[in-house]
Amino acid sequence: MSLLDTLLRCVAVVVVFLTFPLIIGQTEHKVMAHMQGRLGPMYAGGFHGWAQLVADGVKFAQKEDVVPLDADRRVFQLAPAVALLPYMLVLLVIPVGPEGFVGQAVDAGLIFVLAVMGIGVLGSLMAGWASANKFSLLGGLRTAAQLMSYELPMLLAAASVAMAAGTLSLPGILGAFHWWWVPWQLIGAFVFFTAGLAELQRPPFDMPVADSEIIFGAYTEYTGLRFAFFLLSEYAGILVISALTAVLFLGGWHGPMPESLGWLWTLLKTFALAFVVIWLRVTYPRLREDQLMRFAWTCLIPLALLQLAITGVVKVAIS
Amino acid sequence: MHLVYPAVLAALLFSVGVYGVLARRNVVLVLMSVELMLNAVNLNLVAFDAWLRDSLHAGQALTLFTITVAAAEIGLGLAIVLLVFRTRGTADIDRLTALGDPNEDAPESAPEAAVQNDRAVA
Amino acid sequence: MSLLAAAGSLDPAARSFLSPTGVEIVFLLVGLAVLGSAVISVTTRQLVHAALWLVVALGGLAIEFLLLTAEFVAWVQVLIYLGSVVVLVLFGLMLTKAPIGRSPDANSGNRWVALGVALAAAGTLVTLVVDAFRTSWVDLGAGGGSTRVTGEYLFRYWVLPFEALSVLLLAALVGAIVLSRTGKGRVPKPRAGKLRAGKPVGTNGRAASATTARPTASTPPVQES
Amino acid sequence: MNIPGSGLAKGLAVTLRTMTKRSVTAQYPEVQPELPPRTRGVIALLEENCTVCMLCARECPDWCIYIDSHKETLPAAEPNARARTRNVLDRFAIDFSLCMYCGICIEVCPFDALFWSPEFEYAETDILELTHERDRLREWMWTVPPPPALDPAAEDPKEIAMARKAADKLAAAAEAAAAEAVAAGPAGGEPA
Repeated sequence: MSLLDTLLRCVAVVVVFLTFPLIIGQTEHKVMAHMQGRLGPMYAGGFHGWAQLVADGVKFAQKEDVVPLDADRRVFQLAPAVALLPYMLVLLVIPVGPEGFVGQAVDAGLIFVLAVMGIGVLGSLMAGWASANKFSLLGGLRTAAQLMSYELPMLLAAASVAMAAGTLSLPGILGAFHWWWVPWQLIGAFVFFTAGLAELQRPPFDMPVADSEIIFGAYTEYTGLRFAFFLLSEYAGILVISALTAVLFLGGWHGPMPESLGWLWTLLKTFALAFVVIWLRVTYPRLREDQLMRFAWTCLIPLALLQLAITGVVKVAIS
Repeated sequence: MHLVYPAVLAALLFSVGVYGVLARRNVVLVLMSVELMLNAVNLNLVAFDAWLRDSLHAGQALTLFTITVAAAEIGLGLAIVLLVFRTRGTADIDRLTALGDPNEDAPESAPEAAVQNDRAVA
Repeated sequence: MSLLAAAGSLDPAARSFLSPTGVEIVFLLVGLAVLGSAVISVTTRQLVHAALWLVVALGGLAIEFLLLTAEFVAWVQVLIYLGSVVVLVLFGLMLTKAPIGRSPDANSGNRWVALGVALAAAGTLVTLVVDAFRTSWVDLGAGGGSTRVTGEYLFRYWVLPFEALSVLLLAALVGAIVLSRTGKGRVPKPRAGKLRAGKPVGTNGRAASATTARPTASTPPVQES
Repeated sequence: MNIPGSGLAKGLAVTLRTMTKRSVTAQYPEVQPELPPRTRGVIALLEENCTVCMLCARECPDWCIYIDSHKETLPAAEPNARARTRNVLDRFAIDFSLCMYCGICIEVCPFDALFWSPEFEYAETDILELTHERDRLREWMWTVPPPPALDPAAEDPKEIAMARKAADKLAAAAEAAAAEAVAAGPAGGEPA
């Protein structure tokens, strides 16, 4: 792999990282609006407000960067970057199409993805603690508790796929994919996607940022670009979770078309799942904190274990 | 790669961990120092595994086991710390001397005793 | 990992400390960062900063594992240490009310003794290690720690310890749950502030529950944190 | 019957269905609203019909109509006739900060000089500027829609009904006369 090639791949990943979350965000604006009988942004950019998020970015850039007096300055300022960067690293290893259409193939890609996504939590924790605000601290604590609880079912569901494919490499998993994996891993897909939603703190699992009770959780004190970074990390998270679910459970580039168009399938599945994320946000009310924990420990984890058992049985049966 | 580099790094890290365990008063910080020491051991294990080219990969396997044990340890340790904090209102090991012998309850010996307790827990 | 393979195949004549390979330079730089952040982590008086510097140290160690070709171990390190252990530690620090800024009682009085012990340990260990392994050379072959290799040795030769570990984890899980459960009336309510002076520990829980049971008693009710 | 999760699915269906329907948001400044007929927006003045009878100003419950006028003497049209006086409107203003849109002025106007206009974009930044003078009121006259067509099944207006009745009567009388003439003709011829 030459230097130019590496450079190109990195640039491509950065471009994807900077544009796709915006597309998802704009989709959320519009889809949410229409699901509520509204129109959503209509002015910025002319045609149906397509440039709304660009305008938002400009607005964020103009705002004053406020750091509370009692806050821990350095940690406070560093937190958005810690929250944002892991998702970029994860995007690097998600395969889009067959034959090396991936930023960087990692041997233990699945573990890498889950490990690096776990670091993103630190950003919320740092923000929550460093803001010198009790709501932020509560948000940070809730984030930590929620993330610790939902990491387990997510890992178990991912382990089921790894078990089925016999490899941890993401392209390897896709290489071993057959269409009947979708029904086979259906429970796992549900668990993974739901736990992923909870990891992202998306509604209905948005207890840590529940705006009606603890303002905006860990991000309460943030303004301007740093706040924008947190928002961007949320949407990048949607992208990553959707792409991962598509790759692990829906067969990524596999589809009824020539393989050269595989990347189209990946994108299609990713955006369909992103739409589901938005759809769920509009439809369901927020879970209470105890309901949240109970759901993780008494519903998702047993389901994930069941999926593991099913995977094991089928695997033994077909081999 | 020279084996000395990872070995020396591990030795230094371990010493830093020792300092942390001995010098810290907050229980959580002591636990963190224990983690540092465990990691120094892990580094050694991995380095020697690579050096010996062990066909069983005992070093890496043991590293994985150590990491798992460390995770279990920190979970239990923090549960204990939180319980202590809830009942006693402090996470300061110099003041958790209730199990010590009252005749020897000199302030200098307190941290070591608590560290001993902590080790036993870990 | 082609770089590592190249490093492993260097001939012995080039193995001088004065002409380090690329991997060694990276290892040294990352090692310095790890050591520095570890030192800050055990000396800083700001509790949460200590945990965050620990993150840097542990993350650096993951990179060191990568350089030593233990790829799987490195990712597990990131997953478990950075993703869970440090988050738990931060969680614990927040729950025990870590303040922003310096806490005066982070270090105990025997810092100098501790420093002495640590320096002595460092001196002894480093002398020993340098003396023993001065000429040892690690041949870093690629794939020594890939997932396939890891899986093979873990489930071919180390199955029994692996299973034993699962029992240990289960025990730890149960233990943590038992410890953090607040039974009805048995475990006293959380309270902040100072120790109750002159009260033996054994009766502490009972005393607290007695006060919560009879709020009209002469002892003031327990303050909630 | 009650499958677990059916409620969740139902919720998803509701939002999806709403998404496929037209949204109810009005794009107001770009797209003008479709107002129903007889919308009460502002009151428009057809100056030419106004005779300064002052009825509207007097009937207005909150006295928001200001009228100034003077008399003009018209020279006599014919040599023997008297010179006539005529009221000339100098000022006709409605203070829309007071107006409560009751429409009494429009009802009482005997000469059809006041109309409801559907115009509603007359907001001002100063409350004093809400007193609109007659040129503005005259401009609004152009926005007044034609009166809605009568219901085909409705009764005729009174004038028309009365006129028709009179006409019918006349016609009937003429017919009767004609019939009488016809009847009298042969009768008169016989004796002759």
